Amino acid sequence: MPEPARAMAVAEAGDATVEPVERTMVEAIRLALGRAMAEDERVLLFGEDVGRNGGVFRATEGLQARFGAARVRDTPLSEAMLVGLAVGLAAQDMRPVAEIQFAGFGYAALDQLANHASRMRNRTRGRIACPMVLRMPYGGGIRAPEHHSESPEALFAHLPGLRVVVPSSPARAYGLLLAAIADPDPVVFLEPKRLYRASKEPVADDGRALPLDRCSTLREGRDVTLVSWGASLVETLAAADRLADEGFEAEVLDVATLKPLDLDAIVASVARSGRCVIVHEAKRSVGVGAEIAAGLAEQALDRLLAPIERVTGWDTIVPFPRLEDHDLPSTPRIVDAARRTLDHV
Amino acid sequence: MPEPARAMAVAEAGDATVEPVERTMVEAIRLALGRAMAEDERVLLFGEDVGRNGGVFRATEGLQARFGAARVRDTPLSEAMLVGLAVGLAAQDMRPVAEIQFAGFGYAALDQLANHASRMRNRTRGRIACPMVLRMPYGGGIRAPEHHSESPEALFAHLPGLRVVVPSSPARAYGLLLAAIADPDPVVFLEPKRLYRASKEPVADDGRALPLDRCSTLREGRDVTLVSWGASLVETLAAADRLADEGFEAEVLDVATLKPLDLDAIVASVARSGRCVIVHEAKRSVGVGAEIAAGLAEQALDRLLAPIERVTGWDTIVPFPRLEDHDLPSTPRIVDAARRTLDHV
Amino acid sequence: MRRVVARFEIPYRQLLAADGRLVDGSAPVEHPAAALRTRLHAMLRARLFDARAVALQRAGQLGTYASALGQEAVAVGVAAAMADDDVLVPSFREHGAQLWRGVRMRELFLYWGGDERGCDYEGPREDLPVCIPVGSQAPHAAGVALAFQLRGEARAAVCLLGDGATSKGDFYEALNVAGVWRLPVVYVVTNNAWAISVPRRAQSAAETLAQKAIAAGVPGEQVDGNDVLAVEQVVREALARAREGNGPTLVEALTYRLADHTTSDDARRYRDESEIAAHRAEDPIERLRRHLETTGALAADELAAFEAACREEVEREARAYLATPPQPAASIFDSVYARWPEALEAQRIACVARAAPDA
Amino acid sequence: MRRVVARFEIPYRQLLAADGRLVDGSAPVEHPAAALRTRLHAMLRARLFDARAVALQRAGQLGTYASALGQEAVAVGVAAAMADDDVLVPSFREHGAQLWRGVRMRELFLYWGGDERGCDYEGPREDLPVCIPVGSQAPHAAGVALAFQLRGEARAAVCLLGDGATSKGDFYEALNVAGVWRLPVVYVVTNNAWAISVPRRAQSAAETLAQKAIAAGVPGEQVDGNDVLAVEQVVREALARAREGNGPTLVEALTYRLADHTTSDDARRYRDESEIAAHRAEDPIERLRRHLETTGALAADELAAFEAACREEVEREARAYLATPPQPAASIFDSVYARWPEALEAQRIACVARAAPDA
Ligand SMILES: Cc1ncc(C[n+]2csc(CCOP(=O)(O)OP(=O)(O)O)c2C)c(N)n1
Ligand SMILES: Cc1ncc(C[n+]2csc(CCOP(=O)(O)OP(=O)(O)O)c2C)c(N)n1
Ligand SMILES: [Mg+2]
Ligand SMILES: [Mg+2]
Repeated sequence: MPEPARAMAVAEAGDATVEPVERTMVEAIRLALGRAMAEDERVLLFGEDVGRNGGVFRATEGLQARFGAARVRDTPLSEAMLVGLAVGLAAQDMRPVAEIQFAGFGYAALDQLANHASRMRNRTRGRIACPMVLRMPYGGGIRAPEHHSESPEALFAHLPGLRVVVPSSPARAYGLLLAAIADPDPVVFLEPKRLYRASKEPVADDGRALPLDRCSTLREGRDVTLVSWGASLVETLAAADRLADEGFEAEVLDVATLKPLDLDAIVASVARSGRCVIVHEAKRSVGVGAEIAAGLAEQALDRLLAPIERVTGWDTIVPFPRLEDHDLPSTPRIVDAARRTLDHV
Repeated sequence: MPEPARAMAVAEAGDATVEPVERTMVEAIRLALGRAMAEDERVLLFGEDVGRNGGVFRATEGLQARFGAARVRDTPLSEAMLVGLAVGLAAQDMRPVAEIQFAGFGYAALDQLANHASRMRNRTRGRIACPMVLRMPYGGGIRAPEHHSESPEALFAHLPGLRVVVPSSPARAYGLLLAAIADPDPVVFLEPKRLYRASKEPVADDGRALPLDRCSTLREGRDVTLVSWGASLVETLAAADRLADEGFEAEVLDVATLKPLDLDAIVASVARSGRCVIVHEAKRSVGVGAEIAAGLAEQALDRLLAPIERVTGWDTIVPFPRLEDHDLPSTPRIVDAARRTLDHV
Repeated sequence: MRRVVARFEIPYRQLLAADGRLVDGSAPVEHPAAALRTRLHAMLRARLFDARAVALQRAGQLGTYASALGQEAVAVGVAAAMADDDVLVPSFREHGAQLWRGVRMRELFLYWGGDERGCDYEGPREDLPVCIPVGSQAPHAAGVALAFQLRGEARAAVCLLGDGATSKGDFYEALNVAGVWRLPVVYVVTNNAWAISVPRRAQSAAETLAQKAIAAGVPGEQVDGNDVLAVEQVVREALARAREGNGPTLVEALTYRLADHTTSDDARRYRDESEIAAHRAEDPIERLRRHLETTGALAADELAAFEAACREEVEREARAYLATPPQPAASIFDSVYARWPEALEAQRIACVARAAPDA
Repeated sequence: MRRVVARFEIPYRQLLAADGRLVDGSAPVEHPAAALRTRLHAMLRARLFDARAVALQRAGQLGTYASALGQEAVAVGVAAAMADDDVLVPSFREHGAQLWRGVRMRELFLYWGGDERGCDYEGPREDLPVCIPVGSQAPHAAGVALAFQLRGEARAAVCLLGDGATSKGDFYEALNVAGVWRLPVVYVVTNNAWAISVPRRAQSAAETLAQKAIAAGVPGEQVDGNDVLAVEQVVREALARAREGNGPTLVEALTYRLADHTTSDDARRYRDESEIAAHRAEDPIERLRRHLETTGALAADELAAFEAACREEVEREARAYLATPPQPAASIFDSVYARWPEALEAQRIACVARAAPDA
C-alpha cells in the first residue's frame, strides 16, 4: 500500500474531557462521521444526496461544508457502483464510508459485497484488504412507501468476510460506527431509521469506539432472556417492563454485531434463565434469529426449560404502511411469547 | 391477462406408458425442459450460452434446434437483466425459465428477485403474477475456479414470495423442475452441479411433477435424523451407511424445498429419533440449517435427546479448489456429528 | 492511421414555443382542436390530482408523495401517443400517464396512502404498477415487449424513467437487450434536471441523456418535455417503429421538477429559488393553453368549466379513498403466493389472532 | 422543429498492416528497435506461458484455464503503455499484461491451479487480482482512480474487460461515474468477437463497442487489437489525458479469441473452423515479427533464442508451481478477516482437527 500523500491525523484514543450532550441517533452518527473524517484523512463519505442535502435523513448534514466536496460526495444513482467504488478505494488504503439511502436498495449491491468486498482479503491472502463501511438506514415503522422498510440483515450476515453491525441507541451508534470505520474489514452498518430521532441520550464526542463482536446486556433478569437488536429493542424493553409488572424478570440482550455473533453471551444468559425469546423485524425464515436459536439448540440445549420463541416479521412481503404494524414485532407479541416460555412445563 | 395468440398445448397429467430410462441429472433436467416447452408454448428458455452451445453444462442441449431460437435464446451477458426480463415476461403470462450459469453470478440478480419477482403478486393484489423459474447450477466439488462453487440458497430462502427448490437425483430433478415450471409463483431452482453426471437412475418422461413444499425420506431409521439437500446427500447417505456399520439406524431426509420448509416432516422424524444432524455445503451462519435447527428448538425441543448438530461449510470464503475439500461437509464430519448426538447423555 | 468508423447525431424536437406559437419550421400541429383540448385537460387533471395528493399528505391523510408539478407534458404526451393495448411501465412520478390510461384517482391515492389495492388497477390491467427502486423497471419493459414480439402482437411497451435512473445498470442493460433483439419498447427519460438533490450535470458527463441510446445501437432523441405535442409526436413515431419491428427508441424529454422531490423533501436545501422561477415560465399547461387561445380553439370559459369538473372528480375520489377501510390483517398473507403455503399457516393464524379486536 | 444538438464520431486506429508494413498514413513508429523487440518478446512469452498452462490443464495439473491465444497484442500493448505505478484492474484473460507488469508465472499457475497464493503478487502489489464475475471489476478501477485523484497523484488505473462485459451494468455505471468525476482511468475492451458461445453481434446492436463511451460522455476509440503498437499508442494517449486530469477513455481493441473459451469449452460446438482460420492470418506476433524483419530490426536467430529462454522460464516456473505444497487446511481461515473472530474459533479448531493426518 502506498503511504497516503498527505499526513493523516491519528485518532486520540478517547478524549474523556469532552462533555456528553443529549443527542439523537442521527446526530450521534453525524458526530461519529465528522470525528472519523477529522482524525483520518483517508476517510471519505459518498452516496446519493449525502453532500449539499446532507443525506435524506440528514446523517451527513454539514459534513460537506466542513470537509469539502471531494471528501463528501454525491454519487450518480447506483448502489452497486457505490460499493464497487468502495472496493477500489479500500484497495488503495482509503477508508470509504458509503451510504445507501434505504436498505431496500442495497440488494443491488449484494454482488459487489459477496463477490468482492467480503473476499478481497482472502483471495489475495491479505495483500489487498477492504476496510469499508456501508451505512444503510433499515427497518420499518416510519410509514414509508414500499421498498423503504426492508430489514435485510440476514442476507449480509450469511456472507463470510463481512461484519454486520446494528446500533440501538445514540451512544451505541456513535461508538459502534467509530469502531466500524476503524475496523480493517468491511462492515455493513445498519441504522434503525425508526430510532434516528426517537429519543436522545448523552453522547460525548470522545472518539471512543465501542467493541464490535459483542452483545450487550440492556437489562438484567433471571426468568427469561429476550434477545434483539436495533429498533425492536424498544418493544422488547417495553415487553420486559410488562413482564416485570407480572412479576417476571426479563434479561434483555442487544446483539449489536450480528456477524460474527457473540453466541457465548447469549448462551450464558439463557443458561441462567432457561428461556429465550428472539425478536427481530426481519422476515422469519432463515433470519438471524434462526442462527441464534440454532446456536442455542447446539450449545445450551440442556439448559433450555422451554422451546425457543421467535417474534419476527412474518414470511410475507413487508406490507405497505397501512398494515405494517401487523408485521412488526409488537410488545404484546413479545409478551405473549415470553409468557409461553414461562408457562411451559 | 391476454389469451396467448397461439393455442397452447395442455399438459397431459402423467403419461404412465413412457418407459423409464437410465439418465443423469443433467439429462433429466433437459428432458423436463423439453417436456415443459412441448406442452406449453408459453414456456421459453434463456440465459447465457443456452442456445447453440446448449448451456455450459449442456442442460439445454438440442432444445434450440427443437424449439427454435425465439424460444431458446442466448441473452447478452447480464444476470440482473435476465431476471428483470423474466419479470416482464411473466407479467405477460409467459412462463420464463432463465438460467444463470453459476449461482455465484446470481447475486447480481438478487435485486430483481427481492424487489420485483418475489413481490409482484403481493403488491398488485394478484393482478400481476410472476410464474418464473430461475435455474442455477450451484455448489462445489468440481474443482471449478473461484466464484464458481457458491451455495447461496440461504439468501433466496430468506426472501418472502420465493420458492427455493433443490433436487438430489435425476428423477427428482425431472419431477421437481416440472413442478417448478408449473408453479404459479417464482421458483429459484438450484441444481447441484456436482451431481449433474455423477450417477444415473431410471427416469420416465411421463410429465409427472413431484410435489413441492415436501421433504422426502431417502432412508428410514430410528436412532438419528440426518437432514440435507442437494449434493451433500451423497455424503449424508454414506454417513448413514457407516453408522449402520456401527449399529445405528440413521433416517435421511431430503428437504428438497428449502422455502417454504416442510418442518412438520423433520419434526416428525426428530420426534422419533430425538437426534438431528443437519448437513449443508452453504456457509454455516444464517444458513438454511439454522432455520431447521430453530424450527426444531421451537417445535421439538421436548423430544430432543441431544444438541442439534450442523455440518456445514465454514464461515469462510469458499476456498479455491485446492483446499475446497476442507470446506465441504465430508462423510467423516457427518459421522462425527452423528456420533456426538448418539453419545450425548 | 486514424479514420472515423461511426458517426452519430442526437436530434431535438420542439413544436410549440414557450409563448404557445408554433416554432419556426415546425409542421402545423396535426391534431384537431378537440384532441388538443383533451391533452390540455389531461395535464390539468393530473395537476389537480397532484395538488390534492400533496394537500392530503400535509393533512396527514396520505403517505410520502412524489409530485409531478411542471412535468405533466411528458406523462400526458407519452400516454396520448400510446395505444390502449400497449403496456405502460412507469416509474413513480407519472400519474399523468396513469390517469390518462384509466388508472383511477382513488387507486393512486390508495397506493400513496400505503395500501396495496392501489396497484390493482381496474382499468389498464396489464400496465405495471409504480416502480420505486429507481431504474429497476427497465428490464421489465423489455420482457413485456419480448412477450409481444414472441406472440406476434403489434403492441409495444413504454417505460418511463428519470434522469437519475439513467445512471443505473438496469437501464443500460435493458436498453441493450432491447436493441439487440429489436424489441417493441420505447424508453422515455423524464429529465427534470434533478434526482433528489443531485443535479443532472452531476449525474453524467453525457451532454444529452438521449445519447445513451448510442451505447445500445438504438435511436436516441431529445424533445422539449414541456411541449406536450412534441413529446407525443416523438413517442408516436417511436411506437410506430417499434410496432413495425424496427426496435426500441430512447427519448429524453427535457422538463423541470417544480416541486420538492417528495413531500419528505425540502428542495430549498439544495437549489435556488431563482432557478425554479425561470422554469415556471415554461409551464407546459400554460404553453398549450396559449396555443389554443392563439388559434381560437379554446372558448373563454371552457378551461374553468373543465377545472371545476376535475376538482369535483378529485374530491369525489379523495372521499372514496378516505372512506376505504383498511384491508384486514390477514390480507398481508393473501397474495404473497398464489396460495399461502401450508408450512407457513401457523404464522397467519398467529397474526390474525393478534389482530383480532379483543386480542 | 428538429435540429441536431449533439454529434459524435468513433475513430479507429491502426499502425501495422497484417503484412507488418506501416499502414498508409501512419506516422512512423516512434519506438527504438529494442523497444519493439521487447513487445514482440512479451507477446511470445505470454503465448508460451499460455500454451504451457493449457498443457498442464490437459495433464490434470491445473484447473480450468482461459487461454488468450491470439489476443496477446491487447494485453501487451496495454501493459507497455502503463507506468509502473499505475494500477491494472484485469479481467481473467490478460496474463500478457500481468506478466509484463511483473506477476510471476508461478503465481498465475497457482491461481489457475486453485491456490489463493496465486493472487498474492510479489511484483505489482497494488494491481488487483484476476476478476471472474464478468464486468464487476469496472467500478473497482474507478475507485482506485478516485484514490489517485484525491491524493493528487499522477497515476491512473487501467481496467480490462471483454466484449461480453460491455453488456453488464457495472461497466456502464463505472464508466459513467468515471466520466462525471473525470477520473484517471482507462477502460479497455478486448473485443475478441465471442463471449463463450455468444458472438459479438448478439451482445449488442451497437455498431462499435467504443461508442458505449458516448453514453458516459467520454471519448471512445477503436483500435486494431492485433496491432500491439496501435494499442499501445491509443492507451498511452488515453493515460496521458487521464493523468492530466482530462478524465477517462474507453478503448475497444478488435481481436479474436483463437482458443476455446476455456479448457472446459469446446468452441467447435458453436463456431466454424473457417472463421478461426481467417483470424489466424491476423496473428499479432506474426505481424510485429514481419514488421521487424522488414525494417531489419530482428536478427535471424534472435527470436529462436528468445523463445528458448522463455521456454526455460516457463518450465522452471511450472516446476516451481508443481512443487508448491498446498496451504495447510487452517489457511482457509487465515485471511477471511484481518483476525479470525473469536466467536468463530470453534469452526477453525474443528476443521483443523479433521484435517489432521490421523483424523
Ligand atoms: C435504486 C434506488 N436508489 C435510491 C432510491 C431513492 N430515490 C428515490 S427517487 C431518487 C431520485 C430519482 O431521480 P430521477 O431518476 O431523476 O427521478 P425523479 O425523482 O427526478 O423523478 C432516489 C435517489 C430509489 N428509490 N431507488
Ligand atoms: C457475471 C458473470 N456471468 C457469467 C459468467 C460466466 N462467463 C465467464 S466468461 C463469460 C464470457 C465473457 O465474455 P467476454 O466478456 O467477451 O470475455 P472473454 O471470455 O471473451 O475474454 C461468461 C459468460 C461470469 N464469469 N460472470
Ligand atoms: Mg429527475
Ligand atoms: Mg469476448
